[in-house]
This record gives sequence, structure tokens and C-alpha cells, in this order.
Amino acid sequence: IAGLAAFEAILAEDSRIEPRDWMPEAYRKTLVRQISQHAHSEIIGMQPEANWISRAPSLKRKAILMAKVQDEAGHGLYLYSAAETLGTPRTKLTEDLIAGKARYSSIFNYPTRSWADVGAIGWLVDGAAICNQVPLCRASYGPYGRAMVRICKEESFHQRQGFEILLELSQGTPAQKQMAQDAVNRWYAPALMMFGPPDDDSPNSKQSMAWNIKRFSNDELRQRFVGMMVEQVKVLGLTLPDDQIRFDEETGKWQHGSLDWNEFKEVLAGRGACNSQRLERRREAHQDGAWVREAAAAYALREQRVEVA
Amino acid sequence: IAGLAAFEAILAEDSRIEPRDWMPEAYRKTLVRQISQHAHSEIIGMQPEANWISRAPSLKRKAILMAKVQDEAGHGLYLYSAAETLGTPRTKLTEDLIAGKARYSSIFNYPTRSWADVGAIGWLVDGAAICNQVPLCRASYGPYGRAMVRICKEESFHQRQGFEILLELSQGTPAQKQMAQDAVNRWYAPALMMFGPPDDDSPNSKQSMAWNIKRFSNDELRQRFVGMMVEQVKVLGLTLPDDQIRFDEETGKWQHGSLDWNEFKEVLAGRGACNSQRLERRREAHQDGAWVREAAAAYALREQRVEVA
Amino acid sequence: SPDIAEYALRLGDDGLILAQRLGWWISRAPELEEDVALGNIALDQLGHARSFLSYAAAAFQRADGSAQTEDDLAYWRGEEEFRCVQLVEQPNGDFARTIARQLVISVYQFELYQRLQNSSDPTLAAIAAKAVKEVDYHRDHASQWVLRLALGTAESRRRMIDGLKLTWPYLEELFDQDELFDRLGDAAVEPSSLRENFDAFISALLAEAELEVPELPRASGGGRRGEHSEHLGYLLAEMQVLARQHPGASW
Amino acid sequence: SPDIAEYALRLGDDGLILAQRLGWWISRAPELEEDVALGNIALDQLGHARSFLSYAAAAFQRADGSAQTEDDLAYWRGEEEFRCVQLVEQPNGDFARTIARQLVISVYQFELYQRLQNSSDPTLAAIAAKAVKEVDYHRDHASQWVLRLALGTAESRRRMIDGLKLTWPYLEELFDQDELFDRLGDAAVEPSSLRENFDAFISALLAEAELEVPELPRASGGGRRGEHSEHLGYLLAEMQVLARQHPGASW
Repeated sequence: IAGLAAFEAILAEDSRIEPRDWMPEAYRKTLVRQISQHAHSEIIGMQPEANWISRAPSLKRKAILMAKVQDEAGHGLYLYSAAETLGTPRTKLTEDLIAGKARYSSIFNYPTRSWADVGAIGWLVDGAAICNQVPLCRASYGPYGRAMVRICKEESFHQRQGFEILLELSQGTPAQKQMAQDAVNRWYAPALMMFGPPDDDSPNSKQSMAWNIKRFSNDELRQRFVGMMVEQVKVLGLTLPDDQIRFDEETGKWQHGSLDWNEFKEVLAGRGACNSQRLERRREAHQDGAWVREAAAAYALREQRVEVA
Repeated sequence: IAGLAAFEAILAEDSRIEPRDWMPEAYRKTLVRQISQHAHSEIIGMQPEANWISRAPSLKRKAILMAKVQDEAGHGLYLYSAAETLGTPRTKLTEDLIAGKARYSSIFNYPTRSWADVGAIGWLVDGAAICNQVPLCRASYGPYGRAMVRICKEESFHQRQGFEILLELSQGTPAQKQMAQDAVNRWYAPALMMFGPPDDDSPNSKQSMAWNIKRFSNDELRQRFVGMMVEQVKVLGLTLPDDQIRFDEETGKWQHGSLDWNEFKEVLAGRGACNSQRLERRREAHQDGAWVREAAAAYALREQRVEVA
Repeated sequence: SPDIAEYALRLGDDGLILAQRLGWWISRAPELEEDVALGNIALDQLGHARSFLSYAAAAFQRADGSAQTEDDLAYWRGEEEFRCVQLVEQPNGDFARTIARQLVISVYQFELYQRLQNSSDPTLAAIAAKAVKEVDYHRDHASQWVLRLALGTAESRRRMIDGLKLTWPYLEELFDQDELFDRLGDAAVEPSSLRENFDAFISALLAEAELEVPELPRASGGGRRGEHSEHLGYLLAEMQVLARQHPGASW
Repeated sequence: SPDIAEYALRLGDDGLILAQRLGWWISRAPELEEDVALGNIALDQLGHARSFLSYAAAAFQRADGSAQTEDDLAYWRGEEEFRCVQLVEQPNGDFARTIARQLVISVYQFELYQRLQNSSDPTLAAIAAKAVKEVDYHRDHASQWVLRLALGTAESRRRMIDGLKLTWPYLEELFDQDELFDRLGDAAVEPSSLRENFDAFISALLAEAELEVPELPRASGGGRRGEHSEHLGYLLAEMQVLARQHPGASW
């Protein structure tokens, strides 16, 4: 068997599609879009945290933060590689990003106003990312699933570090505790919105689930996440800025207050605090680095010639 | 009468040579060198003080410092204009400066390590400059002498401001007083060396005096300066780092301890703390501004055409 | 009143942070004439800031009960206590980006001070009356450079366009209203009331420069509520470092 | 001993300030692989710095008599108390300038740590033994890039030459001796003893890159005595700002 039948057979037994396997164009396109968005998010996501590398308040925290932001560059690399196995080169994806044509996770358009934001990003944003990503380790496309395994391992490490930052702050001076609470207040709702629009407003989810890319619905993942945070925030000695969180015994699920999807759409439309800044910074790094990449390419060519000669 | 005879007649009656007057080539060359060195010193001299504009510790001091550094740009402009009357355009002088071919006052190769250095530069460096420059207001070359009149007025204002900075510090906290004393210790000897090598090691001085450009010898001016500082430092409640200063009743002049001319020559030879940095910064500003100057020139040309048409 | 003080803080912080940005150019401008010109503008802005901040400071008390000073406000507030718009926090970039920022802020300030001269608060009116003359020059300086850069060379035109693009997302925040203006009445100038003249000036100038008015999404803003861009923290760290190393010292 | 602590401070400050400079590149490098590579190097340098500073800190006491920590040294010393060479304070500039600085410091550190492994002080020897392996990679990274940039394109060659020129004035300071080394004897490595190998490596590499060794006057230096370039103050203002806003806090 070959073609569509083979593809469907692989999905049916919940096995992996590999780069050389036949796949429907729509599947390929969906994956390229999703994987590259994820890669872009890693790259743009370096910026809000890099904002505190030079000012990290202890050498230990500075080292941890540097390593974390550097890991994100690594994640970007894995993911661009996975996308390349689908036939779209990194240069093309990068061009789309800096031209403002590609999406990345909207959460990185919020600014990191204080050191505690580094903690809140680790705890809430990486936490939400993990909830989203753990099921992706079983995504039907092999290179993507395997990249996610590696990424998830590192992300859960990052999340613990974020939690530790907040814990240290909440047990610190009143000013530190206030800083932590303030950061949690600001990052909570945007983190919940990372799971995407409510299920009844998420048109593409169904196809992705049929293709074994997506495994749970947006709302399911979001509820699961809220449940985890509710427990952890107690350990932190902080509160979540949502007084409507409750466990629904009947459905066995966590409920939360309504989210301001209007704000979400505003940020998505480019009207967040940092959209323009993030893209500009990426563009600048890319353009400033052009002569270096050209030099490396020219040198590699030269070396090749020397070897041949 | 014309030519050399006229030139000598003007000098004999201690009157001014003007741009259209005949003058010996050597006189012209000496003046261009001296005036452009002076202009370059104003421009490079902006840097050590500009180093504290963003960190000035009160808004009043910030405003005074901004105005001062800006005045120096203005002095540079007058002096380049004076040099241009002798036939050498500003662009040529600037090129020589950024190519490292032109000299500027060696004192600006020292770093400003603390806020008190801004005070010490005003008090000692501008003080020495004034001693040097007041006689230049009577320099035989008209445009130079007139530029110096304007500059000296502003410089004496700057010197008073420098004195006030040090006075405020010396009357402040122990840390502030220490900062002031430390700055005076570092700037005293370099300021004394601004008057140039000792008379017996200053070959060009004699000709400059014959041409009514220079009016007093290096040592004469230096001694006069030491005498002034000795009085002022008492008001400051600080000390000069020279225990050999004394008034010689016989000669009626102030004596001071010996100076480390070796260090002076080192800095002159490029081995000061900031030689490379100062030149690089000027070069960078000049090169980064090239496209702006080109745009302004292109626009001026375009406007001219429009007017003609 | 606290409302007047809050308003004075906003205007003062705009001037202070802008002056801090512009001061960087002194000793680094494309030509000596611009070291002088940008230095002048920075000095004017700092001057306005000092007037507004001194006025605001009188409404705030120190721990010992005495009135605060301009320096208490400039050097001892935290980032979230600053009230400037995010526009003035934006980096200098190249000369074109600085000019684009100057264009927007000076056209705005000109309209604002023009009207604030008639404020029912005599101190604000007096500061504005002095400032408007200076800002008129700033507006002219920026306008002339927009024309030169836009119509000069291909390179300068490209940079001018980029500069405008980088600046435009921070423009809308200037016109954001909040309830402070309801309370202040005739003492203040409602930002929305400046919009028409602002747009007219900008459109005419950009038309003359053969440039299009950029259409870009606004940044969310929030500087007036203490929500700043990521740039302000760095700027303040540098501006305040020396003063904070010597608490209680005078300079 | 205080002499050992002083020596550890010097080496620790070199690493700390260099790491602070390199950390800027993370999220701004010419390609993602370099975000990772420069991040690694920054992390290594920070790691060495933490080892040296923790060792030095044990010799210094806090006001309450307890021993200081690496953070006391990193965040609470004034500029004149830092002991790094001026080379590591120099701005990143473009990628070529950063690579030129990396070349000089990593070749130097490699020779230094290589010998310091045999220090009579076991702690210094152990830190050096770990560090030398990492610095070997830093040296290789810099060398590869010098070749690529020097032999890549005309533009990259021009920039590489400029980068070396900007770096060279700060090279001699690395080899300055002072009386500390007389007192430390076999515990330390005399900088002058590294010169021969250093020069040999640099000459060979620059020859391969078809570049000339710049001949430029040295800057006067003095970092080991606390006499720093004008750049360090800004770097410290940023690095220390948050820690100093919260005296006594832990993070």
C-alpha cells in the first residue's frame, strides 16, 4: 500500500509519519505552519527573558537565566530542523518572520517589567507550554514528536527554575513578595490564553486532532493547567488573580473566570506592548548578522575548493 | 608698502593681521596648526565630560554640564572657521583628526573616572586653558584673537562651575570630599603640563613670540597658574598633590615640584588611557554621520535648483 | 492639588526622559552644528522638565515632612512611578529615528503648550508660555531634517522611512485620555483636542517630504499609568546610579 | 591569604565582566548557532568567575563578621574595587570586534589556566584544571571565526581588521607584572611567562588568516589597580541596579 492509504494506516495504528512517507499537502502545510510558529516563538521568546540577563540579581540566577535563554535558541534550532524535513528551509521561515508574515506566540509581546516576570514566565508560561507540548511528543509526525520530547525535558526544568524564583521572592522582603504577586497577576491570564481560543471558536482543532497532531482540546488543556497552578500557587504563598476558580465535582474539571479575549485579539493584531519592538529586534539582529553569514558561506566554499584541489 | 614689510609693520605696532593681508607661509602654517589643534581639542574634549551627562547627580548639574559640552562644540566651530580664513577647510582638518594625523591636547586622553573629575576638569583644565588663552585674545591674527575673546568669556564661566562642583563635594559627605580630592590629585599634574614643555625644551616658542602669537613663555604661564590654584585650593578645603609649591620672594614667582615629563611623552605618543577610545569615538560619529551630511548636501543642491528654476 | 501634581509629573517626565535620550547625541552628532542643535533641544526639554517637576514636587512630602524637590522625583522614584509616554523612552537609533521621534513629540508638545498657556492654573500656564516658543524651534528643526532626509539621497530616504515606522506605534498613546482630565477641567489640555492640528501638521509635512503617513498598529502604551517599555529601566539605572550611591548628599 | 584572594579577584573579575559583555549577544547573534555558542562561552566564563570569586570572598568579612559571598563581591563593590583588565570592559562592537576580543582573552586564558593547574594553591589549581578545557574551546571558536571573517568576504575582512585594531591597545595590559607575583610565588602564574606562547599562537593564526599583527600603542591600562576604562561604570550600573535596590535581599 502507498499514498493516502498508507498514511491513514499509520495514523490508525497511532504510529509515526516520517519525512519520506507520502502525506497529504494539507497535513504538510499544517505541520510547517505549526512547527515554524513554535520555532519562531522560541526565538522571539528569548527576548523578554534576555531583558534581565544583564541585571539578574545574583550570579547563580544570572547563570541559570543565560542557560535558559540559550536553551531556547537550541529549541528553535531543533524545530527549524524538523520543519526543514518537510521541505521548507530555515532561511525562508526566518524571512517570513522578520517580514512580519509569520506568527509567534502572542504572549511574548508582553514586556518583562521586573525580575519577578522572569519567574512568572518560567512558572506560568513554560508551565502552559508544557501542558500544550507533552501531548505533542506523541504527534504523528516523527521529527516533530522527537523534537518535542527533547524540548519538554528542558522546559520542565525551566518551569521548576521559574517556580524557585517566585518562591524565593515570596519568602523574601515585602517588596520582593509584592514584585512576585504583581508578576503573577500580569502573566496569569495571558498564560491561560496560550491554549488558544475556546473550543467553540477554534475551527482548525478538529482536523489537527484527526491527524494525531493535536491530542486534547484547548479548553481541556487549559482546565488541566488551571488545576495544576491552583495547587502550586499555594506552595508559593501567592494568589491567582481569579476568584472564580473552582473544581466542578460533576464534570471533574477545573473552572476559571472568563478571559478577556478582546485583549488577546488586540495583541494578536499587533497592538500589544512589544509587538513592534520584538520584531524590530529580530530584524536588526538578522540584518546586522548578514555580513557574518555571508563571510562564513564564502569561507566554507573556499575551504571546499581547497579540499578538492 | 606691501608684503613682508607691511606684515612686519603691523606686528611692530602690535596690530592685527587680517585674512586678506599678506603673510609669510610659515606664519600661516603655524597658525593653521595651532588653531586646528585648539579646535580638535575642543571637540575631543567634549568626550570626557559628556561621559557624565547621563549620570549627572542632580538636574541642575546635568543642565550645566550639557550646556558646557555643547559650548565646546561651539568653540570648535569658531576655531574651525578661523582656520578656514587661512585657506584650510574644516573637512580637511576633520579628516586629519580622524586619521590620527592631527594633534589635540593630550589632557583629554585621561579618563573621567568619577563625577568629581567633571569638577576638576572645569577648575584645573579650563583654568589652565584660560591662562593659556587670555594672552591669545591679543594674538596677531585677527580672526583667531577674536574667536579667543568669545571663548575665554565662556571658559571662565566653565571654570567657575567646575570650582562650584568641587566646593559642593568638599563640603559634602566624607565620600564626596574624598572623590573631590582624588580627582584633584589626578588632574593637577596633567593640567600643569598643558602649558607645554619647560622653556628650555620648547623650540617653537621663540618664533611664535616674535610673531605676536604667543605672549608669555610656557614656564611663566605655568607659574602664574600655580599661584592662582594655590589660593583657590584653600577655599576649596582641598590640597594640591605637590608639597614643593612655594613663592620665591626673590624672583617674585611661584615654584612647584618637578613634573613627570616622561608620562607626558607617553600619553603624547598614544599610550595614554584613552587615546584609542577618543579617536575611535570621533571616527565613529563622523562615519555614522556621513549619510546625514550627504543627504543635507543633496537636499541643498535640490533646493538651489528649485530656486533657479 | 494632587491632580495638578500628577499632570505636572506627566509633562515633566516626558521632558526629562527625552532630554536624557537627546543628551547622548552631544559629542556624537553627524556634524558639529547638530551637536549644538540637539544639545539645545535637550537643554530646553530639561528646562521644561525641571519647571514641571519642581511644581509637582511641592505637592509631595519627604519622610521628614518637608516638600520634595525636582531631584527627589528624578532620582528616587522607581520605574513604575514615572509617568512619561513610551515614545520618549524609545532608543535613539540612527539620526533618522531620533528625528522621527523629535517630529512626533515636538508637533505634539507645540499644540499642547500652545493651549496650556490658557490653563486656569497660572503656574502651568506660565511654564507653557515659555516652553511653546522653544518647542516651536524644535518642531522646525525636526521638520527641516525630515525634508532633508526624505528628499536627500536614496539612503537617507530609506532611513527616514524606517525611522518613521519604528516611531509610529508609539504615537497613539500621546492622545490617550483618562479620568484625570475630567477632574482637571480647564487646568489641563485634553490630549484628544490636539489631534486635529497634530494630524494636519504631520500630513502636510509628510506630503511635502513625499512620504506616506505610516499605517501601523499602535503599541498598547500605558506610560501614564506607570506601564513602561522595557527600555526605561536601563535608562533610569544609568541616570540614577550616582545619586543613589550617595543618599542624602547634595551636589 | 589576602594575596591569594587578590589574585582570585583578578581572575574572577576578568571572567565576570567578560560574561556580562558576552551575555548581550544571546538573542542578538548573527545566527542561532552563535546565540548558543556565545551563550556557552559566557556561561563558562561566569562559571569560572563564580569559582574564583567564591574563593576570594571567603577571605573578606562582612560587617557582622561572617564571610562574604560571590554576590557581595559582584554586586556591592564600587568600580575602583574591581580588578579586571580593561580588555574585558571594552564594548562588544560588531561581531568582528567581539571575536577579536575573544581571540586575545581566550589565548591568554588558555596559557594561564594551563600553567595554573600546577599552582601550589590547590583550589586555584582545581579551578584552572576545569577551566582550561573550556577555554580551549573558546580559543578554537575565536580562531575559527578569525579565519572565516578574515578570508570570507571583503566586507568581513575589513571588519576583522578593524576589530583587531580596536582590541590591540588593550593587549599589553594582560602581561603587566606587579609585586603581587613576587609575594605569591608558585601559587600564581607570572603574566610575563605567558608571553612567548601567546605571541606564537597569535602570529601563527594571523598568518594563516593572512592578517598582520597590528602595531599600535598600548593603552595605559591599570585595571588590576582599579583604574578602569570609562566603559566599566556603565556596565556595573546596569549589572548591579536590581541587587542594590534591595539591600540584604536574597534571590
